[in-house]
Amino acid sequence: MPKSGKPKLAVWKFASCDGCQLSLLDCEDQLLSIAGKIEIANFAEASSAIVKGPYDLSLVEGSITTEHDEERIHQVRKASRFLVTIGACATSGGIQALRNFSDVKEFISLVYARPQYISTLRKSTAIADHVKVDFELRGCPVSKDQLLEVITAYLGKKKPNIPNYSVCMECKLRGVVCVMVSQGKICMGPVTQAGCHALCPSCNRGCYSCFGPKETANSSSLAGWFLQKGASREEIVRLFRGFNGNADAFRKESEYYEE
Amino acid sequence: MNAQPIESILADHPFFKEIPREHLARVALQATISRFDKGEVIFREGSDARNFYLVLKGRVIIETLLPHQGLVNIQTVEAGEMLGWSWLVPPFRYRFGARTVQPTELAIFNGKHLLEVFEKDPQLGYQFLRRVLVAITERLEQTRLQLLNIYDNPVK
Amino acid sequence: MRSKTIKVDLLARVEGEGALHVKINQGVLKEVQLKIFEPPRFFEAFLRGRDFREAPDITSRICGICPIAYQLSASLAMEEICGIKVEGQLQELRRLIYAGEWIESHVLHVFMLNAPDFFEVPSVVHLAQVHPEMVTTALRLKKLGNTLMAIVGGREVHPVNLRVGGFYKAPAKKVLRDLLPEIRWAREAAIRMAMVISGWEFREFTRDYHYMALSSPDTYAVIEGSLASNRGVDVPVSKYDEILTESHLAHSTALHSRTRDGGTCLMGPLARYNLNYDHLSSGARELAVTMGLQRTCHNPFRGIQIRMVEFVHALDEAERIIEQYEVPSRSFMEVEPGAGTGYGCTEAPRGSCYHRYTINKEGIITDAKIVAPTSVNQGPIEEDLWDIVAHNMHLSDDQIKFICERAIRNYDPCISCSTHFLKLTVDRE
Amino acid sequence: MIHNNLAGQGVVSDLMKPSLFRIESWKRESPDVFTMSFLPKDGMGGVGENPGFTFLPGQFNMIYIFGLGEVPISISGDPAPGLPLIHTTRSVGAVTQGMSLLRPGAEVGVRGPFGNHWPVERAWDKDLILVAGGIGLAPLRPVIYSVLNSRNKFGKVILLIGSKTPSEMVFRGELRDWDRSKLMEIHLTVDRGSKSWRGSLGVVTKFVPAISFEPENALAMICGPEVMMHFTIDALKKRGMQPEDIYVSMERNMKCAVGYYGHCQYGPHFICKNGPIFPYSEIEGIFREPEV
Amino acid sequence: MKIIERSNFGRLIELLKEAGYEVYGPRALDGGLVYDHIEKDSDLPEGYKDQQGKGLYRLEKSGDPYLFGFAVGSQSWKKFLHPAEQRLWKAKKTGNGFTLLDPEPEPRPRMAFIGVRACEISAMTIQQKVYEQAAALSGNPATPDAPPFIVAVNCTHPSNNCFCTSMDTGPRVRSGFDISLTEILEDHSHYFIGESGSERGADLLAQIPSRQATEAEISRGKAATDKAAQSISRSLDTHGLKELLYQNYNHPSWEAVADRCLSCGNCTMVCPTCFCSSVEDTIDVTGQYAERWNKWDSCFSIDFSYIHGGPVRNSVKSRYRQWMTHKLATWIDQFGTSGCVGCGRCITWCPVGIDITEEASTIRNSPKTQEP
Repeated sequence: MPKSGKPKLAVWKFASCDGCQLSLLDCEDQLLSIAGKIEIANFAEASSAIVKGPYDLSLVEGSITTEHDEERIHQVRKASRFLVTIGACATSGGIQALRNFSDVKEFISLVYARPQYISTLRKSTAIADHVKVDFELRGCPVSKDQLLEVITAYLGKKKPNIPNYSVCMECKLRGVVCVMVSQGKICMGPVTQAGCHALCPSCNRGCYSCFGPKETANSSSLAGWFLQKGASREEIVRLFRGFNGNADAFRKESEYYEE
Repeated sequence: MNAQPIESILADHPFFKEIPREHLARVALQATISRFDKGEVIFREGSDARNFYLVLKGRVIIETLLPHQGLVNIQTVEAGEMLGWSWLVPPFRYRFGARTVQPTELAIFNGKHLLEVFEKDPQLGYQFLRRVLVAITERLEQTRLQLLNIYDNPVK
Repeated sequence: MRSKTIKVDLLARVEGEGALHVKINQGVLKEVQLKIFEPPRFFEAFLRGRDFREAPDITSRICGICPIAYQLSASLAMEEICGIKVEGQLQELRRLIYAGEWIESHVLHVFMLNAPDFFEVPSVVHLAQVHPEMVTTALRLKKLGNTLMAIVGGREVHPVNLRVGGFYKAPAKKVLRDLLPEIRWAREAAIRMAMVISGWEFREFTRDYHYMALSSPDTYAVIEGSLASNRGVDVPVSKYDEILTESHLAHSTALHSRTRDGGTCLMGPLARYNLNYDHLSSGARELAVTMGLQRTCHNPFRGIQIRMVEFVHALDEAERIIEQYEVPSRSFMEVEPGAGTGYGCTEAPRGSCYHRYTINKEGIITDAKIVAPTSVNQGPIEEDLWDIVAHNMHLSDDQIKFICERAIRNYDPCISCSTHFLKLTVDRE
Repeated sequence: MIHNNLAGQGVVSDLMKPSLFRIESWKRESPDVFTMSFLPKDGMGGVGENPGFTFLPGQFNMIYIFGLGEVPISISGDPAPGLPLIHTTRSVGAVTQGMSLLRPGAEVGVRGPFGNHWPVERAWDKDLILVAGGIGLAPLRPVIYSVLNSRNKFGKVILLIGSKTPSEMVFRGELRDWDRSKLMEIHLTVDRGSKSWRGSLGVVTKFVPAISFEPENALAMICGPEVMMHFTIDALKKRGMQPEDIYVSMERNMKCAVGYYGHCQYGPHFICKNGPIFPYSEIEGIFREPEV
Repeated sequence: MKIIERSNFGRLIELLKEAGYEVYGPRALDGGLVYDHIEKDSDLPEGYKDQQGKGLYRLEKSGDPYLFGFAVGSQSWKKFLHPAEQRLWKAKKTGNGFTLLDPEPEPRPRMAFIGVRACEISAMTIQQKVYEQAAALSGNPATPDAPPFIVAVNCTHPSNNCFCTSMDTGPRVRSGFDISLTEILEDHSHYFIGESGSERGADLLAQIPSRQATEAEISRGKAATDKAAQSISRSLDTHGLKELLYQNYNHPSWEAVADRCLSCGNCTMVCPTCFCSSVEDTIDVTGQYAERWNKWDSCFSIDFSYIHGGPVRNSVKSRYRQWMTHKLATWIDQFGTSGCVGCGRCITWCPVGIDITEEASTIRNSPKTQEP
């Protein structure tokens, strides 16, 4: 910790949409309290003042998709005492990891007029595939309450209250009627980690797994059930190949149904 | 020296618990009782394995020589336990060394002689080897538990 | 004078990551480059093969700052293909959540990204030490925008409640009506803040811009209208590609969106204000007058004021919509896929966000094109920078750097959005 | 009649409210184990005249550290009346790590005592075998104090202790004193010795075959990791002890300590209220089942 | 017994409200039947029926005017009596320690439940036992709150998943209610046969316009529930079930069910008797304020059994086994009753349709006795 007594916070961005770091600025009620407890030392989106590292707490958004970023994440790790990845990109590779299932060269030529200028890795990968991560916060985007909890827990040296059980748990805690059982909607809730307070079911739609697989996600049982209920194999592939499609439990399932 | 006859000393040792009297008498003929001071070597790692021991009193440490670390203690063998079975299995050399850490009293049997006795009396040999096997099994179990590191702090 | 390079390696207080390189040789300005080093993410590529209903959720992930723009542009395009038109209360709800996005995004830009420049402090947290009241007010205003997004959309970033055809669930009347006092407070506060801002010093700088935005005869266009400009463009959104094309420019490694004749055009608040002033709410127009703004404004450094005008407009819109809101009988219109190509364009806080999709009869996307406003605005940004640097070469590097950064921030460029088509060069020595 | 259980407003809420205790002393036992003594903070806990803490050997408290959370910790002090509350614990999680940083004067929340206790009185006129693994000695220490307070009521008292290394052995000073007192027989063993360690090396069960006691008139109390208890039970049974005379201390996730939150279920038992101590005969059917 | 005409049913709700009760009852919301606040009888799901199967629920229009023509709601009354999330206390950091802050006085409504089924009253009684045992440990078994006013409705429309007859908990209520009703719909009449189960129930019943029931009407009421009982096809053989499960900790069927089980926790959340909860200690970002929360938890989550070093029940097999064995066997040792009331919710709301009765009979049909 620096002499000022306040730990230093850094926010890093890799391939992402900025939504997760925006969630920090979206903590309108607590932003100034946070700034009172922790020095915002390196957060380009919010401040042009860059304080030199090392940093006590680093929040890392985004996935690794370029050689340069592959190197940069190691520098970030070196400069960070406690490194937390925030969001689906950083924890599983994000939506851009859909490239992992295709030929990235073809992707480049589809999007770019001058493919030779594009330098990119074949895969989009999670931060933890490259460096040691001290805590992974899920979500596309992260829940700002959970983000606050992680920061608060860090400041208080406690374990954050971040459950890894299913979305169904939150759905029932909230009193929402299951959209899958009562309306036959496809829902990824049973294999998805909680954190959103069952947002989609509460909006009367099935969960599409922003938060990625729950602990011990039984993807094959759920996928089998979908199939039995009339979903096509292509649909199942798309379901498991979403914002966390590169997470192990989901990737294996989508590959199984793709064949 | 010991006023007690060897046979009754051996009879008190757990190794021979419930062994038929005639067997015990025959084995006792092979035993000598020996006292070791603290820190004496009983046998060295790699040396020819000649003897079978029962610890009567005291404590024996099993040790091995590791490059860079010197002698490392692995386990102790306490009063009531047996020591040394390498005379039973090729290449008939001690895999580890043994040394006393306290004044220790041992019953020592010559392995070759024991085998000769067993040849003549397979019943006795069977009784004896079964006990050795039980002891080895226990030792193996203990070693496994040691490996498990069960008291370790899980968060370290 | 020796040759020198002014570099800002990491642009601060913009969304996403970019850099600025200015090269001056013997006192002559040689190069101005706004570099984007956001890695490419290939949205248009992996949209192929996805179900058309997934486009709003997937494309919102292009940008966490203005997800509604993506969700609605995508939805409009899909609805066009499938031959439905969302109207009535559902359309009003779309306007309402868009107002929420404008409120949130404009406050973010005005107070958290741009205002620190006027006080030469690095961040809103530092600003809070100088002007605590302004910052707490700003945070409360921002929260209102987020609350609107959360009520209508489920959450602030990447809302889940929007779908092709409308909404998954219509919000209850009461929760919306409960917001009215806060909206009314917000308007008072916004006007108060706008007057404070008007007292700040604005750099004198004007150029003859080609403004482009959606325009409608009935309303300050956000999710409707045609693509119009002050130089005579007035075409339906489906003709977007005929007006604007992406091209490589010699001095830049990035793809720029340019008009057919190679010119640049400017999108966003300044363009909308200049093109659609008459459709601003009366309160917003009143504020513009009180702030001393004319019917037109050609100084991008006054963008912060224009955003306050739009901010009040968005609040007025929100109030109007909520006051007449009735829960619609159906929260969405049924959509059956039909093969074809469709176009959608809506006004993101930063300018027009354009989507084009082709889907097959199974509803699977076979082609997608997305142009974010920042790619269009890159042209005028670089031109502004040329102008500014050329006129201020007598200043120190640090001063030039500072002015350039401010000039870029005028546009509130959202680099995250841009990166799925902007070329990446990594040139950081 | 059906009551309204509203957990936050009823008795359960009261049960979940800690009383404030102040740390009186702090002592390091080993690199990650420490002992603290507590007294109730004035006006708290309704203790009044008697500042001590009444409990039975083997019981535990829920200790709350402000903001960090609450953990169950067995009481390791002397159960004689009028003495401060003593806990010995290891830093294994955020709460105990936070606790390890507290020093005299700091205040913590205490709920308890909870749980059942070692059947010390059943051991009267019998030999008593205490087997402790690692930090498992802490919950057995109150038994030792009880025994020492009325030593003549018991037969032989044999204490077997296993630990990872000599430096991780807790209560070393006291162990030495007890050993010298000759009031009990103590055998120590460690998994890994130090250069200077001249004691026994190996697991604690190794002593069981050789110690001398009357298995048919003895009581054993075991506290340590489950796997160590397994082997100790086997060894004691081999010596002829009956399952109902062997007591073990079980561990599960305890949240409320009153059997209301359900986490600590172990077969039909709630560890927090039916346990933590069980005669082996009561859990024999499930003890060896994995993941019960 | 009294006959209350359908047209006078609304009086019951009015009277409860006049007596100061917040009235709760079933409502058709979001595709399910939700126990929620009701103001008037038209809030009740008149003309609805439910279709239940394994992992399947459909609320449909029935075309007849029954007010209670369905089985049980998607979640139980547990949410009122044992709320999903509740703050237990707040504390503020002070000096070297902290001070518990007095809870702000929250107005606590007296609750009245309308449409409670027999199985649900059994569930309430079972949860009550859990609560009482915990309270007894405090040495202060104070009666917590005013008991809710219970208007039970005898079940005449059991679902495919109901097996209250196996658990001896229904379909007719026996006790634990203030008023019980049986809804009768005949050619031209629609009425309720009312009976009081408590003094306050009798008082209230007396105020509703009614007349004495005739013998014929009473037997019609009985016939309606008898018919319901006969229509229940699902069953769970409880004979020796506890011992059976105790002897089958290693039955291969646990592995088989684990292949399907999502360990999502739905069954425990909808179960009217599952009481497991968690304590969550929180602190605010300033580090000055702390709170303790009570929150439903589930033995299906991996962290449920966490002790330092790792969870005890890692495998889904062990988690399902824990739940089912607890529900049907260990519960009996703990509380003297089965933990299952046969409401069928766990079967309906399991996303992949796992059926507790089927799992139990699999083990019964191929028991694997293990050595003691």
